[in-house]
Parts: sequence; structure tokens; C-alpha cells
Amino acid sequence: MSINVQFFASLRELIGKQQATLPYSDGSIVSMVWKDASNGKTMPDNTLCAINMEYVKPDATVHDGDEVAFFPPVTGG
Amino acid sequence: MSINVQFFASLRELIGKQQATLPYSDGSIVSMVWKDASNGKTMPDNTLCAINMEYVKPDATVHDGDEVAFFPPVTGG
Amino acid sequence: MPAILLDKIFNPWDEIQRYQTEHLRGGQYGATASFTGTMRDFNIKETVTHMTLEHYPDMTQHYLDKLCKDCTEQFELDDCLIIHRFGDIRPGEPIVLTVAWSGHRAQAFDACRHMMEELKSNAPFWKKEVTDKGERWVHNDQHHNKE
Amino acid sequence: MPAILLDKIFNPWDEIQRYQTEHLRGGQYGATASFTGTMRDFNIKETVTHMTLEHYPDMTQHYLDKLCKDCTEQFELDDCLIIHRFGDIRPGEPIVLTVAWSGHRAQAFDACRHMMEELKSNAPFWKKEVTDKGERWVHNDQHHNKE
Repeated sequence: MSINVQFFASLRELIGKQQATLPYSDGSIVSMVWKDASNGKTMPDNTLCAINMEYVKPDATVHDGDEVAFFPPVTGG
Repeated sequence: MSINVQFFASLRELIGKQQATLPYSDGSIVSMVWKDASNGKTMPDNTLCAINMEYVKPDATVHDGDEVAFFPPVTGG
Repeated sequence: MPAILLDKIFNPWDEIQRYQTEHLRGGQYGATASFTGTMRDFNIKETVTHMTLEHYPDMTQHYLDKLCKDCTEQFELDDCLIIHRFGDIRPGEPIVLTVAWSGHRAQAFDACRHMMEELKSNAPFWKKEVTDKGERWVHNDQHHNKE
Repeated sequence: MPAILLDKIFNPWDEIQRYQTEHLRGGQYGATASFTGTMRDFNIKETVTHMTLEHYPDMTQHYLDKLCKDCTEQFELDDCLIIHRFGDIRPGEPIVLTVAWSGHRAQAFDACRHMMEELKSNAPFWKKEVTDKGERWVHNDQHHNKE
């Protein structure tokens, strides 16, 4: 019963870690995962969220075993 | 005092020649050049005309020494 | 920004590479858009052995030179390149290449496409199919290559 | 229709050529559109020695694979190819390549551009400039490469 959390780029630096493992709580949503994993830091406005490699909104429901990722606007290409 | 006339592609075959030299007549326009160079054949509807490598309309004025060209719609590329 | 008329087969990727190496500086351009039109073997009746591409040499060169010059100005390109075949062309062979080098991707894409559209509408080239029974002119509504 | 993530310099023209030779038949496609994005040395303060491109390996691969698949269907392509760098990139080096092979030029152009626009908007990559004084993240409003 756990969730794998990933931070990338400037958010990795903001949070001070690349990865965290959180216990899974029933009914959890993405923004709650951020709060738990970031020690209560405010989520920057333009933060992008993904569950299992697909973009989601911060109010998306998280399921046991999910990989939840947070990152800033992308700048590839 | 002459005009160099060129025919390309299907018009070359229609007229039966690639090139003709006509005497220059004052006030001549492109459609008159066609008539003289083609022995009075009707100009096909979609014929393109050029004077000195620039597209013109059939009523464009021809000057002494000009190269006048006639050809069908282009199919390059 | 040259326009090159060629009566032989060419390799578009080698040509882009060579032109880039000889005429552009490595970090100068950020965006390179290219288009290659190739003769398909598809949709062509089996008896067609090749195509012959007639052109009006002076006017074709003049038209393509002007197209390169105008595109470079209009789209603020670093450089551009057009290569177009004439003479005999066999299925699978490249017919045309347009390339645009720019600082910005929108301009590179727009210029590359504009060169192709203008060229197909106005450059004095005429395709003729050659079959074992004879020859016939290709019309605009036929689709033997990239169109 | 592969999407390839690479941590080394690549030559876009060689890659197109190799992919074409290995995966496409000569007379099959009539239209090939390509886009190459290169790191410019322009607009970059002199102290910037290179860029580091971070990505989210599984999601980036997943996103680009899906983009290739969707484009091939949406634009009815014969094939397509995306190559994208990650890791350290120096000025003048290619960052990204998108290629679309189609029977028709409109589809090839549209697909090639669509791949670039989607990729720039959504593919999880983040650029960081490395200078002799330290590092800084690139923001969307900065123009260090093809944008």
C-alpha cells in the first residue's frame, strides 16, 4: 500500500529530492500527495502533474501503487 | 526587328515546333504572337504565357527582341 | 540560397549536409525544415518505365532563383536551398528538395512549404510518362508523385 | 515509427537516410518532411558552455511513442521518426529531429510540424544552462534554440 512520487527539474531542487515513497490513503488526490511529499510547501502555479506517465489535474484520484510525478512547464524540442 | 517564340511540352507538340522567329510589328500583343507563330491555331484555354521569363497575360504588349513563350499548366515538384 | 537544376539522381540528405557544412556556421541556425518529393511506383500503371521532366531552362532557373531570394527575405531565413531534377526520372528517385534554415521553427516550416507550393504552381516543369507503348503528358489532376 | 531518446550527438541526415533504407521501400512514399532543431550559440551569454536536458525517462518515451503512433494514424503516414537528445548538449548540436513520410505533401508537412508543436508543448524535457558560474533553468520565454 504505497505511492511512488517523482519530482523533476526545478521542482526536484525546490523539494530537495527526486523521489519519495508515501503510504497510500484511500481517496487520496494528486494535490494531497504533493502536500505530503513536499512537507507542506506550496505547489508552484504552473506545476504539471502526471499519474503513471499520463498528465492529470491536481484533483485527480490516486490509486495504490501509482507513480505520481510533479514537474515545471516543459522546455524540450 | 524580331521576336523569339518558344513552345514547351504539349504545346510544342501541338504546334510541331519548339521555336520560331517572327518579325516584330509595332503594338503587337502576346495573343497576336501566338496566332502568327501557330499558323492560326486556337490557343488552348489553360495556356500560360511569358515574356522574357516572366508570366504575362495574353494581352501583354510585346517589344522588339522579346522572347515570348507558351506552355501548358506546370506539373513539376 | 541557391536553386540547382540537375539532370542526374541526387541524394537529398547528402546535399543538405554538404550545403550546411559549406555555407552555414554550426550554431547559427536553430531550425532546419526540409521537404523531399520522390517519384512513387504506386498508382503508376505497370507499363510506365520512367518519367521525363521537361523544363524551360532559363525561365525555370530564373523563377527558382527569385523564389529562394524572396523566401529568404520574407521569412527572414539564414539560408535556403532548392534542388530540382529534369530529364529522365525513375520510380523511387527524388524529384525535388526544398530546405529552409532559420532561427525560428515557424519560419523554417512556413518557408519550406511556401517554396514547395510556389514551385508546384508556377515553376516551368512538365512531366511526361514514358511507357513501352509510348508517352503521355501528366496533368495536374494525376497523382504520380508526392501530390 | 520509432521515438528514440539519445544521450549522444547524432547526425540527423544520416539518421533519416539510415531509417529510410532500413524501413521504407524506395517508391513507396512520395513526400518526406523533416525538421531539425539545433542548439544556437546566438543569444546565449558567452559564459554558457552547454545545456543539460533533463527528462522523465519512462514518461518521455511513452509520450513520444504515442505521438508517433497517433500522428501516423491521424495523417495517414507511411512512417515517422522522432529523435530527441537528453543529457549534455553543446552549441551547434542537434537537439531534436522529426520526420514524416507520406504519399502526399500536405500530410507530410502537417504531421512533421504537429510532432514538433506537440513535443515542445508536452514532452517532459527541461533545459538547464550550464555556465562557469553555475546553472540555471531555461524558461519557455527564453529563446536559446529553434524557438
